[in-house]
Amino acid sequence: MLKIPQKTSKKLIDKAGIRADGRKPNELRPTKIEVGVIENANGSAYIEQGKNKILAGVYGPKEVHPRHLTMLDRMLFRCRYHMAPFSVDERKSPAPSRREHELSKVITWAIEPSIFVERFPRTAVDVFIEVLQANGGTRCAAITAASVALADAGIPMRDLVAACASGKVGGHLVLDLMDVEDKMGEADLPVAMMPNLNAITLLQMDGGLAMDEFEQAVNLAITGCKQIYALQKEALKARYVAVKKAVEE
Amino acid sequence: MLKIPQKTSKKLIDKAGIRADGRKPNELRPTKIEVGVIENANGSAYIEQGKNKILAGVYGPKEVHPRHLTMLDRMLFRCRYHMAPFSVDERKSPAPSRREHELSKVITWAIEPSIFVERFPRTAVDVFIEVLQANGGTRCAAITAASVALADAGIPMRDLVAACASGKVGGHLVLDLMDVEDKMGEADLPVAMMPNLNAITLLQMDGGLAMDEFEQAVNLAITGCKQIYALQKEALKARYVAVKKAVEE
Amino acid sequence: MLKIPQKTSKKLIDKAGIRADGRKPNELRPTKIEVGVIENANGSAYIEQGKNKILAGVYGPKEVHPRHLTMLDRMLFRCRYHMAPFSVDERKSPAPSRREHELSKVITWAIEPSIFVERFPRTAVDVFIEVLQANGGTRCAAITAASVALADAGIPMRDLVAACASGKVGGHLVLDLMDVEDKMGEADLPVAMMPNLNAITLLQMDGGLAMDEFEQAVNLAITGCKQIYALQKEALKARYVAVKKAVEE
Amino acid sequence: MPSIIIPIMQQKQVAQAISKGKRLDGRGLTDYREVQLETGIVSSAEGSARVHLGKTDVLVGIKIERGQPFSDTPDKGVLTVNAELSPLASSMFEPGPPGVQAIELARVVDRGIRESEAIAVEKLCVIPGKKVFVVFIDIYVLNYDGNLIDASAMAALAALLNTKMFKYELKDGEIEIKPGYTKLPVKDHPIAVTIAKINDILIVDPALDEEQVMDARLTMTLGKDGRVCAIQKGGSGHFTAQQILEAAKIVQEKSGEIRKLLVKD
Amino acid sequence: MPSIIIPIMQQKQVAQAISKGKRLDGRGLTDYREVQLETGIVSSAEGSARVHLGKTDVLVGIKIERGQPFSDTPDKGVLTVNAELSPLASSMFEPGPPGVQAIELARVVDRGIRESEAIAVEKLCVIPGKKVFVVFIDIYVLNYDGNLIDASAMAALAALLNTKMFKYELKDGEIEIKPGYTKLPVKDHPIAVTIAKINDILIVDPALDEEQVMDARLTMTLGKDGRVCAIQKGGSGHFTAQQILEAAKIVQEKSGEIRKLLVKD
Amino acid sequence: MPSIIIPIMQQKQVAQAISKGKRLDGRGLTDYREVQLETGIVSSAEGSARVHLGKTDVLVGIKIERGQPFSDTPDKGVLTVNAELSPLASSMFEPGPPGVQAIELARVVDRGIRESEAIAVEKLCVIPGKKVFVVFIDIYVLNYDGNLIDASAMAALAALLNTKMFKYELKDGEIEIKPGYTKLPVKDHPIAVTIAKINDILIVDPALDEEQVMDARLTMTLGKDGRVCAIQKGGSGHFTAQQILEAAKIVQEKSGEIRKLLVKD
Repeated sequence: MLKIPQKTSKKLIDKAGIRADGRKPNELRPTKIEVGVIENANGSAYIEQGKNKILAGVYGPKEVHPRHLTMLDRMLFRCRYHMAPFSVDERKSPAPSRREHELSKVITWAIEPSIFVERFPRTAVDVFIEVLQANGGTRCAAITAASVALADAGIPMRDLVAACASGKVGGHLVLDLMDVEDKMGEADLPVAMMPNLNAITLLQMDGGLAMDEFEQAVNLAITGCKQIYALQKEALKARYVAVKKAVEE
Repeated sequence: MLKIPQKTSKKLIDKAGIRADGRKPNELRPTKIEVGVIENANGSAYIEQGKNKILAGVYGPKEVHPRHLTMLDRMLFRCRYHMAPFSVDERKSPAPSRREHELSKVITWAIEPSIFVERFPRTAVDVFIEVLQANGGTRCAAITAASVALADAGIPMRDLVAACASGKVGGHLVLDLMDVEDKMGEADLPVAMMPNLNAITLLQMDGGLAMDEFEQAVNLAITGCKQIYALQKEALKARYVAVKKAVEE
Repeated sequence: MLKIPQKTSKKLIDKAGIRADGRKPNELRPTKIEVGVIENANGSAYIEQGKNKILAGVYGPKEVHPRHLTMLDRMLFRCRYHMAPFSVDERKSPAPSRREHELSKVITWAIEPSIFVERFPRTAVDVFIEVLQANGGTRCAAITAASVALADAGIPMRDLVAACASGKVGGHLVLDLMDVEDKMGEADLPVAMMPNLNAITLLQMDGGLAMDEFEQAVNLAITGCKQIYALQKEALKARYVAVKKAVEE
Repeated sequence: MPSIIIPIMQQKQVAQAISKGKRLDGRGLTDYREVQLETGIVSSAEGSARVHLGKTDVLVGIKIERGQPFSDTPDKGVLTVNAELSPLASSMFEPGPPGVQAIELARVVDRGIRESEAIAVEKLCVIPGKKVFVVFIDIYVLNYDGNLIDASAMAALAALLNTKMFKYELKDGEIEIKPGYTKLPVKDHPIAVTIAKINDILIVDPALDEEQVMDARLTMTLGKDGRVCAIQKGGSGHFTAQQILEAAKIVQEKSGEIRKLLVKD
Repeated sequence: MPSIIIPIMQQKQVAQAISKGKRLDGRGLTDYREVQLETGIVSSAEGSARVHLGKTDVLVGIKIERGQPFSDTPDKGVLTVNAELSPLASSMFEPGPPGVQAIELARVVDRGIRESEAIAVEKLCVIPGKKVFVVFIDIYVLNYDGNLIDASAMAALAALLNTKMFKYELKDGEIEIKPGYTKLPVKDHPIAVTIAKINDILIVDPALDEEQVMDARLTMTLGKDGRVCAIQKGGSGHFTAQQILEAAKIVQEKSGEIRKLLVKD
Repeated sequence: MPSIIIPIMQQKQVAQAISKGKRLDGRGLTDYREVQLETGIVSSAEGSARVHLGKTDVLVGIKIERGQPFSDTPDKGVLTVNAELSPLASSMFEPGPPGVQAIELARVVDRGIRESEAIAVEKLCVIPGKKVFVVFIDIYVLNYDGNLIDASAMAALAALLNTKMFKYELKDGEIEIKPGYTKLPVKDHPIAVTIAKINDILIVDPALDEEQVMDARLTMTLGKDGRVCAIQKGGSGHFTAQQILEAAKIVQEKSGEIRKLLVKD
């Protein structure tokens, strides 16, 4: 999308600690999770987090394809993160970039610890993530949606995986960075965790943080994950109620 | 081929209804079909239709490769349409374009109904088509040649598939469009059929035709297919005679 | 590497027959061969020949992968020649070029006659060659190193394969051309052979040589191969001594 | 591609029902499934639309970027259609470069838009031979239950009608973006209607289970004045000449219905 | 690549015949198969030629396009050779990007043309460092019965000799095509001759059944003054130094014969 | 990728030793293996360094070329990191385009250099928006025995510090090379330290046998003032928040040690 070059006179965060979109430093973007949105998938979820719009769909457990990847003692678990060409300002080629390959891998690592992979030997579970609209923090939102989709598919899990970034913007530590904060800010620190198990399963960082800031930022991200976790459970509950109603009618 | 930009003062069709190359509206281009032109192929044919020069070769029935495509109840039938880099004015990359991928598929669909695929379970038949020189209407000429090549290979068929385009040029409905008519004209409507079975197996269209024109154009294309059909049979007969002679000598 | 455009006022060879780097026409570049330089490989060697720096590593005999390439009566023998992106002045894309594909094949052909491939049916031996710094004559140096690496891996061989180019530069026949001689000279003739068997296993040529010059050039290259052969044997001996010492200590 | 095996029993049921003039989901032979349309849902795109055609779910996003014209049309903008069959949408789809199904889908939608001259590409030229705008139409299939062509063509048209273009001016031969938007110049409203043949009977808008037993399909794209702009026959079966004319009549009627759903004026 | 299995019996026959100084098709050891040449057969190409060498059938088309020079040869046109082993030509060939056999074929033909300086590339420069002509030599193999290198090199040379170049003038730094044609400037006539070694005996122009039992092959390309311009040894066998010199003598003789067939003046 | 199967017995030994605070190769839990550094070994590269970390062997070459800036950073040079896992280096690596392991390696090293602003990219701009220098950092893995990230980051930093840039001047908008060299402007010295977790115990610099039994790894890259510039968690396990802070402390200490080895001043 061609844009008028913006004068960055607008501050990312003002003296009162209010961010460009009106949020407080430790405030999440408005977030909505829907469950069971892809008819053909075994499980699926949709998340809107600020201007992010992301779909996740689960296929499996199923036979492994190609077959030589079959593992005799566990499930093959794979996530694929992919961005639609129109999800960003400048059209992205549909072929997966190196960034998308890396994110697919770290997302797989972030979610796999939550799955009882050893209960489904010789099978595969694939999670397909499509970012339809991107505005910063898509890997976290993708993890959040993917974990809910896996629950919707009935895959046995130790806990849900909830994800949220913290970071540093205009000298302040903030939660859940949007795109302009990610790009213009000082640091971005995405975190994923299983809140009930106090298990951090994704941790990345870009930018610059002093050691004490780093510690605070990790803790701030954890509070974000916990809020996201509550939204995940609500969404699953709503789905359960809806299904129950549908069955009873 | 770098060309002097042509002034399109020359009309595609003149007041007397004569086309740029001297043909009448319902006249085919000079067309020549030869059978048995590729030594190694199980069957082959060569067609010159106007300035088109196209080879088709058949390999099979044979084992399916890759093996997982084997079908237990029928033959795997595949056509591959490919253009030589020097077959068009601006050199074409040898890698198959999206157009070539699509044409391979619609040509396969056009010819497959003529084959008794269920008589050859677990086998494959491949038809390889090479366009050596292109001047409009190559998909039709390719189908015409491929069907003859299949007959030459002795593959049992319900009928030959004959193909010919009609279209609209300079306000007139015309048969068998050459390149400049295809590009500068109002519509191009390639048709393939098994004439004896009144079965249309390929129908595509680009351009703009009113409904009544469309009906007339379909009928015109059918007359073209029937003329092509006669040429196909002649070519096969000539080959049969030639082979018979060769055997008797 | 961006360079100041060189004035080629400096002659490739002067009146006294001395080459730009001070060598006589029939003199090899300073050459050093080391054996056993890659810990993980079954055998390995490193060669410095003038400014060439090349590693060769051998993996195998091992199972064939992909499996359908398995040969029931002999070993599958493959060499892969690859240049590091920084090995040449203008950065080379890491994807193998057509030149690298061809060299991989001619190197395989050059070395395979030395291997008792029929003694290892159903197995594969892979030789991986990495050119870290290139300055003309890399295919020959690669063959020299690869053959030593195969000996280090204990693969039974008829003889070592030694390689060296001859050529014509500034009107003189010369041995072991460096890059500038290869590019600015009149001819380059790389040769590989098993000296004890008088068997030439690689012969290529680029440039222009009269027939009598060609005959002299072949003989000159053969003398080069024999000198290289001596260096190969020395290197293997040094390795054997080193291993023996290490074992005895 | 791992295929979905529809049980033989169900295949027979689909075919038998159609022989009796019925369809398993209760539709009449020439009925479309329910069409749901949302537009403007992707703010990173210049235009977007999502169409549910029964359970088939297609999202189209439009991007407009600066580019160069083709050498044979120096004074026209460029139109590019691409289709992704997301593995999200069906166990029949796999990650990877577009296969022939995606290529055909993109090309059929492309021809409908191009041949109907739906976009006034001459208005997308900035400096003839040098600078034009490129319109990217990206078809994204999110759930696959048959008849992707019609659903994608609908979503593409709706997205084009929804597309905003930035204003610009030329300064020293460079495009300079100005505040405000205009509409993308859309001149025609092509509608693709797909007919499938099952047991020699023609039906409209085949669902996946119907596609899997059909002999062949025929897609006709009509412009708003009723002229035929593009045709595609698919599948390893045939049509008689009479069936084609019969199909054309059905398409004439259905294309008008669909156009009313998409184009409000 | 699925290989053609030549029955062991036939392999033995090929080798035994050669040991007795004979070949299964009746040729002498240093005889070429019959060469048939047609030129100018592809009107969409600037030049073309088709060579039948026995049952081996190769078509070469030449295209000339505008392009940029390489940075190390700013004042020279560009030469590009590409080879396609059409799956039409043999059950041994498969569709797909060029494999190593096609790459080697293209590169050996390329070196013969390049090193003999057959094309006066300096005359293909329009604006040094900026605009030159690119000569594309596309080798298209239509039937494969051995010795693709010699057949392709013959067809490439014949096609170059047959190539017409448009006239042009420079206007404001742009190439403007003018009426009429000139010949492509061809300075030399390189001929490639391939020798195979079977049971330590050298033969010329190996057919496919001979290629499949040969130990090694040696291709030498000679310019019209008899100098050696390019050499390629192929195959997993060896030659002695003496065999190489013997081969060179055969090549000297045969290259003259072939040149006479291709170059009329 | 054919995996190396580490015998179960050895896997148990690795884990048991660590549970007792020991490592099979005798190191303490937070000890690096021996680091050997050579620089300036590739004369065709503008800079180069080879690092042996125990048996892990990584060569990094730096190339600097003319290029264009990205449109969002018109006044900055371009940094590109690429990693090749040569099949020479391990039976686990295969020839072919970079897999996800190589991609992750390149991206983690890239982020460490980029986020620490190690290279003064603003000094690599020649004409804003038009001409800049591109720095290619090519990581070449020659022997693989675990912890490629730390070894590669060390070699990359050492190679950058070793990089010479040609002098140039602008003449009529073109870059003209002049005699002599300057140093590449390097502002920071990022050090990556990787911690692995095995049986809930943190260790530094995992060797291959340790990588194969570890639950997860955490790489932190620190700038010379001790700030954290980049983090990457890898592997299908987890860390507690407390373990992460514990790891950060270890990294602080070890990064200083490694920096002293690489940066002399």
